Amino acid sequence: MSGTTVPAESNETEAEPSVSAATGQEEIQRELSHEEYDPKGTLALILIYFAILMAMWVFMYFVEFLGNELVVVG
Amino acid sequence: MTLPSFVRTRGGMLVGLVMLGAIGFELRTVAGMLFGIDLPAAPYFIGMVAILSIVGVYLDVTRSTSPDTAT
Amino acid sequence: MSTQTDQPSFVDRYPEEAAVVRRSLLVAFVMLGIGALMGLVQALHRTNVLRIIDSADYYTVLTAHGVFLAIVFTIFFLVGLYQWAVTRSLDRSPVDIRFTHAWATMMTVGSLMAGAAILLGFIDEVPVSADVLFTFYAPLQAHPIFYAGLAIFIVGTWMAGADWFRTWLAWRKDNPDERIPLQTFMVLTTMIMWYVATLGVAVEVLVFLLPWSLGLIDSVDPLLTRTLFWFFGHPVVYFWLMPAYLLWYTVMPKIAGGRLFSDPLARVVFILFVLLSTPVGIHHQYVDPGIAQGFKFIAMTNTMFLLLPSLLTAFTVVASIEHGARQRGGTGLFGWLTALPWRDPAFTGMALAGLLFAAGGFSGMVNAGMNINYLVHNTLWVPGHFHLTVGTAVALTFMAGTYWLWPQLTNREIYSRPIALAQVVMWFGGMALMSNAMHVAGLFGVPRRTAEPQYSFDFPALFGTIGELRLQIAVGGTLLFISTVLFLSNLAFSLGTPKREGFGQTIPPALSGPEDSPAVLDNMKLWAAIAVVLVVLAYALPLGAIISDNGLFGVGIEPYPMLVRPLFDWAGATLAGLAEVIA
Amino acid sequence: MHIHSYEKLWLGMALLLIVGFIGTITYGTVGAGVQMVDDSGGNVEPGNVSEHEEFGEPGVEKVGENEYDVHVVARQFVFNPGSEVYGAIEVPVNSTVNFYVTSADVIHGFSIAGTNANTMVIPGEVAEITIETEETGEYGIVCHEYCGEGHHNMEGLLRVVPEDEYNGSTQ
Repeated sequence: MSGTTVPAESNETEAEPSVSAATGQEEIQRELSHEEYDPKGTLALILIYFAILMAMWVFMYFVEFLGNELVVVG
Repeated sequence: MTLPSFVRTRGGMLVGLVMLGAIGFELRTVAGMLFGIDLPAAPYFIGMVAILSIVGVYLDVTRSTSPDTAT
Repeated sequence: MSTQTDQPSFVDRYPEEAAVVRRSLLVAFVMLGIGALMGLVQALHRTNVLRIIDSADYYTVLTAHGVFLAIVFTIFFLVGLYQWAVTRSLDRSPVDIRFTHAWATMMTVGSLMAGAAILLGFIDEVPVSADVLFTFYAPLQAHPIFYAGLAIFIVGTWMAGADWFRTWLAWRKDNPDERIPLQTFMVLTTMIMWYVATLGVAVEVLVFLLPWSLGLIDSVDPLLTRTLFWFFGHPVVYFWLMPAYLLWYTVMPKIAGGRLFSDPLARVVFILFVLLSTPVGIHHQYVDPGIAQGFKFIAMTNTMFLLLPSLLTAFTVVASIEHGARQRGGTGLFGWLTALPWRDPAFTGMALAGLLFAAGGFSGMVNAGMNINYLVHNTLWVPGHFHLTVGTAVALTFMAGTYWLWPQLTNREIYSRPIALAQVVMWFGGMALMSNAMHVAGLFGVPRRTAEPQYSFDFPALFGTIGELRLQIAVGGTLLFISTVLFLSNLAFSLGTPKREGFGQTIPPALSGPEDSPAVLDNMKLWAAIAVVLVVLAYALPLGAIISDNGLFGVGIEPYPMLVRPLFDWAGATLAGLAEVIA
Repeated sequence: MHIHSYEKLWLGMALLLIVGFIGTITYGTVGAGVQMVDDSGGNVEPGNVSEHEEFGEPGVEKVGENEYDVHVVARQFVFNPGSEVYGAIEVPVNSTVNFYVTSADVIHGFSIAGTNANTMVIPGEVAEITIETEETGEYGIVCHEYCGEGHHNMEGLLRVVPEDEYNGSTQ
């Protein structure tokens, strides 16, 4: 990523805590490579978001807008 | 008693409760806009805050691990 | 487990650059404080809760709120963050640090000039004002120092971009075969977009408004200047957003304990912003007379495709966080969410900002829909939308990012982490309340940009009451103000915490690195050229049509208010007198 | 460039969403017949509004069977007609009403509160917007663009009255 030219940056620094984290924050327990990791949770969340978007759009467009008073025709 | 892991700390609890509060608040808007159910504001919000407070106190008392005093 | 790391911090490695970053952030935060105070005054005034100003002064307050927060706060934070990002990711100093100081100074001078013009509007005895709001639509007229300040500020940002391009070119000479580091890539693409976008406002201010305010030209065309404003006025929102995206893509995965899911897609997203941010400005003018429907339709399709980079970002960033959560032991379809570091204000702030951005994304989709714009145009829905986007996705991410960045810039710890956490959560709660009420009130037809809520007729409320929505806005606005005060005081106290070592932070490489993407993504010239072509396609005909209808300067448009003419006439007369004497 | 299959799926869905939005809006234009305010109103010189053929004497005018033209001049901080000093705009129900709105000074807005009738009013341009009245009632009109320090006083009233009560004049 962005820091590949900085020699100090490598995978082994991953256990380094965030400077804004709470003391006593749990640390990384395992390492997941790209091959081992499928973002299932992300997919689930984003499908929910997609469903909300579709429902809200249909409601806003067809009920709130086209169903509103004083039909504008031009 | 087993508790979900997000109530291990007060900080996490605060974030969770405020998120629930926001969702509860939005639900009234959804009921009003989408379903035409006009829930009276004052009882609804007072009730919501009361329930969240009770949940918060309960979770705090029964918090299982990590007793450090974060927010 | 302490938060000590064995890395040198940014300020250890680049003390001079860290000073520039700190200074930029401090200017940003001073403006944040003033702007937030104005926001509170407004929220309480228009909801009739507390009125300490005249309604006529409301618009001075509103102008200050808009300009200080949307222009000065955001852009000063951006230049600070980008200076950090370029220096850090290229691991090298600017070619000439004096040039870096020069643009920072220019931007500050420009801001002070524009800010002074706005604030002097409160003092009736001084004939200087700029009650023109953030959009400064002609023929509303501000004092020339407002326009001049704006121009100087923008030239400062151009110089900042030039500085970063120079640093990159110098780095390129030493590293001819390397891929551009991701953060630098983001900085460069943002600035290409900015150069294209600011052409509109530069022409508007330098060719039309500034000469007009000085009395050099009599008239300007309101539709033309307004169209030039929106040429710049939409891409500027991506100028606010892209630094927030930089933090989401590069910093948030790290503090979540994970790695960026895909570096190539991050690059694609930023290129899409370069290409599509500018040829969409006419979507702010869907209900403007004088622009044909076909042009509006083209702007609409471009705008809809501009959703793509943000939708892709939603996936990539959430997947990167999920990666962190699973590395931290999270399991289950949704259970991993509880394994995230919610007590870290930097993480929680950015995550909550992202959550509200998802909501703001929806109201933005409605704004983008051409004909549905009749429903919401210039209603309170619109400020509801942009308080979720720039007011939260951007501002809250900046504040959260500061909690992570500040220790690395000063070697001092943040004064109180719990207060910081409470602050970001309070912002989220306050904004959820305020923006929801604004959206709903907008659907009931309540207009934006007005001091008085009591028109002589009633707005039809479909549920609840208008009064209750007003109360929600007032409470939300107050929470936001308190949150800002907590942020600023926490930071002020952080200036006094003891210095120590061990604040260095590294950013782990992406799971799928740049080597997975085609090298053409890094071809800045190519993307800049395509962006220009798209802008020409979108704007040549509408601008041509406006000019052929009205001429370049419109006909018989009188400025309002006419504040500076007498001053200028006096100066002109003096000069003419001098010329005669000399002759 | 390899992209995770989930992300490819999401990319497809995102494109579908975008195309769906564009499709809906096209339907609104072509199917439901909602046209945008455009350049059809023509131009007028703001300084000469009072000498203009139509805007010189703004008001409601019957132009056909169930069709009315309403010319409105917006200026700081009134609508003529519409604001209290000039009287409310009155049109009969079940009619087609063409609004022609222009400004004599700065940029204003013209929005019939709580409805879809909503346009910018730009000096030099005539905003033409056509509505169909389907229900009787009173609607507030607001200027929704900041137009000077009295902006919040700029409002008007539209009355949609039953056909038999309509007397053909602005009151």
